[in-house]
Amino acid sequence: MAGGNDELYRRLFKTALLIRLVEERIIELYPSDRIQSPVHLSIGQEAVSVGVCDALRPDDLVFATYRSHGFYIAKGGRLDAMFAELYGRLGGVSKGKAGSMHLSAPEVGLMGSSAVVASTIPHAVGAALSFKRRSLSRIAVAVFGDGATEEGVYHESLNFAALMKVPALFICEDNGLAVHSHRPVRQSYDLRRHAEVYGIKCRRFEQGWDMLAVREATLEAAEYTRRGAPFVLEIATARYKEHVGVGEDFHFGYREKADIDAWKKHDPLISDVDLVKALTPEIEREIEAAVAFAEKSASPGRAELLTDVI
Amino acid sequence: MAGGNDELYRRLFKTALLIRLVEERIIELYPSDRIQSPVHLSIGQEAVSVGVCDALRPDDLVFATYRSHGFYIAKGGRLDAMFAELYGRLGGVSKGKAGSMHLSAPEVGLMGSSAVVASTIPHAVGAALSFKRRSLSRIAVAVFGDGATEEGVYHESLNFAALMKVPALFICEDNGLAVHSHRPVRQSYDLRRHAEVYGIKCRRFEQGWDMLAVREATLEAAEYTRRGAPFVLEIATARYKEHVGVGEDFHFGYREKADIDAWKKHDPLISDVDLVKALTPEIEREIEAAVAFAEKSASPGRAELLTDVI
Amino acid sequence: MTATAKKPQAATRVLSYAGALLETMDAGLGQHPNAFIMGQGVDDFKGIFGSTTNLHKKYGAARVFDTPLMEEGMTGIAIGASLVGDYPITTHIRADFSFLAMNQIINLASKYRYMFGGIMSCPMLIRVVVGRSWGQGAQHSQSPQATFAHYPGLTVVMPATSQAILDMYPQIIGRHPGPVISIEHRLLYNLDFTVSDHGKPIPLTSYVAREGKDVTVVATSVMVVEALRAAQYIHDKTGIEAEIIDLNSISHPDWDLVANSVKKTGKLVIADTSWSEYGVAGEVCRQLVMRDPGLLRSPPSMLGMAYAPCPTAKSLEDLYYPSQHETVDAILTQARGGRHGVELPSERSMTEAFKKFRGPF
Amino acid sequence: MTATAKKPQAATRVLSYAGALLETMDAGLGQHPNAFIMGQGVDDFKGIFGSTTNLHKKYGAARVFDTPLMEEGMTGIAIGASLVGDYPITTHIRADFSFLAMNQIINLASKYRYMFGGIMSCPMLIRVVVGRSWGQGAQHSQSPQATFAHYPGLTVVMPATSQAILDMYPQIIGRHPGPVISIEHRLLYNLDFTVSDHGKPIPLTSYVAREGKDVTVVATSVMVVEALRAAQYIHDKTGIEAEIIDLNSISHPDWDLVANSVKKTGKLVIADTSWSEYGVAGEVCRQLVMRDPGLLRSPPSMLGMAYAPCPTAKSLEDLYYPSQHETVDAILTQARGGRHGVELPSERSMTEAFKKFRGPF
Ligand SMILES: Cc1ncc(C[n+]2csc(CCOP(=O)(O)OP(=O)(O)O)c2C)c(N)n1
Ligand SMILES: Cc1ncc(C[n+]2csc(CCOP(=O)(O)OP(=O)(O)O)c2C)c(N)n1
Ligand SMILES: [Mg+2]
Ligand SMILES: [Mg+2]
Repeated sequence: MAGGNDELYRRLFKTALLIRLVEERIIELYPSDRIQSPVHLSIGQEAVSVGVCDALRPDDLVFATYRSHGFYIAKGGRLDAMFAELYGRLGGVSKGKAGSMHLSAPEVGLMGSSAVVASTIPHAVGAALSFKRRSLSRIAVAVFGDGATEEGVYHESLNFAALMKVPALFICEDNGLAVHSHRPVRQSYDLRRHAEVYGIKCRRFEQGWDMLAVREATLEAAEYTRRGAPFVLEIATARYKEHVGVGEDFHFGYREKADIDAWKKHDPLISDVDLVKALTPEIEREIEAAVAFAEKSASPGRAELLTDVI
Repeated sequence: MAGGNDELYRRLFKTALLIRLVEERIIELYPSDRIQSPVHLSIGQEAVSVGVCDALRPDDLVFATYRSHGFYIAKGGRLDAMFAELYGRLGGVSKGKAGSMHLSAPEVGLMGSSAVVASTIPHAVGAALSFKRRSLSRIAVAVFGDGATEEGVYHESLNFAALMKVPALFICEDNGLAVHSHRPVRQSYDLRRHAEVYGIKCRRFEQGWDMLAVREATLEAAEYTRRGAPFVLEIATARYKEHVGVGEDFHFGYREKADIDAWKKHDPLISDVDLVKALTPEIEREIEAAVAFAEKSASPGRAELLTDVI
Repeated sequence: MTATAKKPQAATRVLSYAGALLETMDAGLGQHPNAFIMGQGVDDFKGIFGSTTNLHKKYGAARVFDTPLMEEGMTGIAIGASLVGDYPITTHIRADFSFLAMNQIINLASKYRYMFGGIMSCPMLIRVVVGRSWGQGAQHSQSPQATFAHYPGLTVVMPATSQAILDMYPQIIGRHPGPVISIEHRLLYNLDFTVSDHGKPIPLTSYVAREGKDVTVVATSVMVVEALRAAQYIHDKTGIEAEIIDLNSISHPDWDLVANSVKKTGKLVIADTSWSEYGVAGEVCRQLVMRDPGLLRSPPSMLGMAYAPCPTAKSLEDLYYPSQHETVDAILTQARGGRHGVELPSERSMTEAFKKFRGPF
Repeated sequence: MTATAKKPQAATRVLSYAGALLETMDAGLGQHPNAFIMGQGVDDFKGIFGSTTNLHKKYGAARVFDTPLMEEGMTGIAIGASLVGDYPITTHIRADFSFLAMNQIINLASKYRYMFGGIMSCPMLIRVVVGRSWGQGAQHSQSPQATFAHYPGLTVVMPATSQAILDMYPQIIGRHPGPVISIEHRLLYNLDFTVSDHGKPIPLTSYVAREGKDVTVVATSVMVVEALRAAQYIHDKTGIEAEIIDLNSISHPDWDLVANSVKKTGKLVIADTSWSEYGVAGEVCRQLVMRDPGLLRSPPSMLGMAYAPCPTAKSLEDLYYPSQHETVDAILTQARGGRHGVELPSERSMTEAFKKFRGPF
C-alpha cells in the first residue's frame, strides 16, 4: 500500500473518509427522524466503492444496490442532492421519491439502484450489450452483494454476457452476510470457479480494505472488460453495522465482533489517524453544507404525487 | 451392448419399442384430429427414458416435461389411460384436463409434467428434501432438456440440493436443441463442470441410444444419490422429429439430416430388425386395445369443468 | 374468414395479423436504428408465428437475435439497454412465460421513471402471445392484462385487429415514453383483416369498433372479433344495433367513451379473454358505478374464461371459452331479455371459424 | 393502540399480530409433523418480525430453516415437498419479492390439482408481508391480492387482526386442500388486539367486523383497522352507524354478505391496501352490479393507494395512502353527502397511530 503522502492515495482516502463521515452523520441524524426510510450503511465497505469507481472512466456506468451511499459518492454524485434525497425533499436526486435505497446519479454514471436483490445485474449486461453494438469503449459495471449470486438471474446474466461477449464487469461485494445469514449456509459454490465455468475470467481480491489495491485490481479487470469480455471481480469486505439501520448488532450473537475487529486493524480510515485529522475539517464543512441544503429543501407535495408515472 | 437374446435387453427393448410404436401411432392418428393438442415426440430419445426408469425403484419419483410420452410408459403408466388422455377423454389419467403436455402417473411414480421449461426441477428437489427429512431411501429424479439448464431456477435448484445434500438425481436429456436453437448459441458452460462447481457429482453419457448402458449409468448415479447427495447425469440423445408436432423438419434447414442419420445407425430400434419383428405384433395389439379404449371413452362434460379447482 | 374493425375506406387491402406484426416490426427497425428484437426463436424459420421472419437477415444478428431460456434475465437486459438509449422489443411466445419476468416487469420496468423522480426511464415493447385452443392447456392459455394493468407505470394494449397493430405499434416503438406490454392473441395471427392505410389511426386507448344504439359491448382482443361477428349476425336477424367498443388499451382505456355508450344503451356486455373474477369486467363496472350506478338499467352480461385453469380436452375447451352462440345470446339477452327467441348460430367460436388452427403453437 | 375486530367475549386477552402469527406457526408445527417453515431469515434472531422466533430451536433445523435467495426455486421446492405429503410454509418478508416466484405460484401451484384432474394437489401456505411507511418505497410496498385472486386455484386471505390469524391459520395449515397465500401487513405486526379464544371462529371468507345500518364499508387488511377506528370516531361524533365488512378472503369472499349489507345501507365505501385500478374495488363493484345495479343509490367511495408507484418521501407517503381523516371523510360523505360538516380527526393514519414504527423492515 502506498504511503500517506502519495497523491493518489490521498485522493482515494479523502473520498473514503467522506463516505464514512457522511454515514456517521446519518447515524447521528437518524434518531431525529429527519431520514424516515431504511438505510443500509456501507461503513467498512468504503474502500470497495472508492477503489472501483476511481478505476472507471466517467462515462462507464455502475448499476448498484440499496447499499449504495458509497458508490453514489465515489462515482461523483452531488452530496447535497444525496442528503436532500435521504430527507425526502424536492432538492433530492429524485425529488425524494427514491430515498436511500434507490440512489442514482446518471450524470456521473450511477444508474438506478434497486432494493430487489440481484435485480440490477442484468441491467448492466443490457447496457454493455448496447455499448458493444454501438462499438463504444464504455463498460457497464454490476455491483452486488455475495447473496445476490444465489438468485437465478445471476446465472442467466453470466451466461448471456459470456455468449455475447459484452463489456460487463461484475463486482461482488463479499461481506459474507445476507442480512444475518453467513455465506456457507447459502452457497455451495466458489464464485471464481463458478464464473470460470461460463468462460468468464474471475478474480477474488482479499484485501478489500486497501483502496489502492482495489483500484489496481479494478483497472486490470476494467481494461480486460473494455477489450470485450465480461469479468467477475469478487472483493472481500466487511459490514461493520447492522444489515439495515444505524446500529451495531454484535449483541444479537449471530456473528463475532472479533472478526470485524480483526478487519478494522487493516482499515486505513481507522489506522491513518493523521490523514483523518488532516482531512476531516474540510469534509465536515462539505457535509454541513449538504445537510443544510437538505434542511432548507422543501418537501414534495401533491404536485409531485402523480408525475412521471408513465 | 448385450445381444438380442439377453433377458434384460429384451425387456428394455420391448419398452423402447412400445414407446416408438405408440408415438408412430400418434403420428398416424394426428391428421384425424382425434388428438387435438400439441405433442412433443420423444422418438429417438426412447433409450433415455427406458434406461433411466428401469434403474429406478418403483417408489422413486420422476418429475418430467411436456416431452414425456417416453417417461410415462417407461415408468409404467397405463397405456389406455395415456391414449384416453391424449384424446381428451374421461378415461384419461387426468380426465382429459392434462393432455400430452401434462402426463402423470403418480401410482407408479411419475409426478406432474409441466409445459413450462425447467419448472419441475425444483419439485424434484423438494420431494428429495422430504425424503431426506423422513430418512426414506427414496430418490427424486428431475428430467429436463438441455435448454432447461439456462433458466435461473436450475442454478437455484442445484445450489439448494447441494447445500441440503438431498437425494435428487438431475437427468438432462441433451438433444442439442431448444426448439430450433442449437446449444452453442444458448450456453457458454459445460454442464459437467458447472455441476461440479456446486460440489455435485456429474457425468456425461454419450451413447444415449444404448438402453443397457443408460441403465447402468443411471444405476450408479441413483445409488450414489440414494446415499444422500445430488447427482447430475447428462445423457446425449437425438430428437428425430420436429420440436412439436408429428412431422420431420429437416427441410427447414436449421439442422443437418446427416447428424440424425448418423445417430440412427446406432439406434437398436432400427438396427435390431429381428427383435422389432418379433415384438411388434404383441405391442401392436396392446396399442390397438389402448386406442380402442380411448375411442370408446366419453368426453368430459360440464360436470368436469369446475371440479378440482382448489 | 375476414373481419373488419372499421368501415373499409379509400385504399384498403387484406392483411393478416401476423403480417401486420411483421410490417410494424420491420418498419420499427427500419425507422429506429436504436431498436432491436430479442427473444427465443425470433431469428428461426418460424419467426414468432411469422411476425419476425427474416428480419435478422435484413437487419443483422446484432439487432434481431435469439436468446437462451432466460425470461427474467432477458427483461432485465432490455431495461439496461433501454436506459442507455436503445429501444428493445422482447417476445414471449406465450404470455404465461412472462410470469418468469414479473419481477423485472413490475418491480423494475414499471417503476423506473417514477422511482427515480423522472430522471430516467426505460421505454421498451414487451410482446406476449395468448394461446387458445388445440389443447393449449393450463400453462399456455393465460391472458394477464388485468394483472399488468393493476400496476401503474405499465402501458398495456391488446390489439384486436391488423389495423390496431398497424396504427398502434408505430406510436409505441421508439416513441412511447415508457414500457409497453402488448398482449397479442395467437388465434388472431392467421386471420385476415381488411385494413386501410389512410383514415384516423386507432389511438392508444379505446375506440368504437362498430356503432350501435341498442346495447353496448365492451370487448378485448379476439373477443372484439367475436363480438363483431355476433353483432353482424344479430343485425341481420333482428335489426338490433350493438355498439362494440374495443377497449384496446387496458391500462388507459377511454372510460368516458364506455360510459357514454352505456348511458345511450343502458345495457352492457363485457367480453374479455381472461377470467372475469378480478379482471377487466370488474374495472369496467367500477368505472361505471363511480360515474353513476344508474347508468346500468340491468345487470350486465359477462363473457370470459370459466373460473378454473384451462383444461386441455376439446370438449372442455368448448365449454371453457365463450362460444359464438353464447356471445350472440348474451347480446340478445341484454337487448330483448332472456326469452329473446332468436335462433342462435351453429358455429361455436373462433376456433371453428378458423378451422385450420392446428398450431404451430 | 388497541383495535378490536369483534366485541370482547368471555375469555379475552391482548395479543399482537406478530404474537398471533408466532402462536399459530408454533401450533401448526406442533400439530402437523409434516409441516415445516422455510424462508430467508426464519431462523434468525428477528424471526420474520417475531413470527417465527426460536421455532427452529423447538422443532429443529430440519423443520424451520433459512434458505438462500431463491424465491422461484424455494416455491418450486415447496410444491415438490407438498406433493409427497409435507405441508410447507414459506415466507417473503415483502410481498414484492413473491413476483420472483410468480411462475411457480401461478403456473404450477395454482393449477396443479385441476391440471392433473384432481389426482394430485399441493397444499401449502405462502406468507407474504406488505410493507408500508418509513420510506419503504416502490419495491417494498406492494399488495398483490387482486393479482393472485385473479388466478383460479389459489386461496388468498388477508388477516386484518390477531383474531383473524388465530382463527384462520389453524384452518389452513395442514388442513386446507390447496395452496394458500396469506398477505400479512407489516403495520399490523406490532399492533395489540383483544382476542377471544372462544366464540365462533372467523371463517375463510368475509365477516362483519362491526355492525351498522347507515353505510357499508368493505375493507381489507390494515384498512379494516383504519375503518374500525373511523367508524368509532364517527359514531361518537354523529351516531352514524357504519357497517364494516372485513373481506378477509380475497379469493373467496362472501359476496352475499356484502350485497345484503349494501342493500340495507345503499351506500358503500371500499377501502383496500392496493391500487383501486383493476383491484379489489373493481371486483366488489362487479359483484354488486351483477346482482342489481340498483343496490347502489349513489357512486361508492374508494380508498386505496394513489395510482403511482409508492414514493419514499414521508410527505408523499402521507398523500399516497388513505389517511384516517380521508377514511372518516369518505364514510361521512356517503352517509351525509359532501357537505357533512363534521370535524375530521387530526391523526393522519396508522403510521401515526403507531408512532414507534421505525422498522425492522
Ligand atoms: C429478491 C429479494 N429477496 C429478498 C430480499 C430481502 N433482502 C434485502 S437485502 C438481503 C441480503 C442481500 O445480501 P447481499 O446480496 O450479500 O447484499 P448485502 O446486503 O450483504 O450488501 C435480503 C435477503 C430482497 N430485498 N430482494
Ligand atoms: C419458461 C419457458 N420458456 C419458453 C418456453 C417455450 N419452449 C417450449 S419447449 C422449449 C425448448 C426447451 O428445450 P429443452 O429444455 O432442451 O427441451 P427439449 O424440447 O429439447 O426436450 C421452449 C423454449 C416454455 N415452454 N417455457
Ligand atoms: Mg452480503
Ligand atoms: Mg433440448
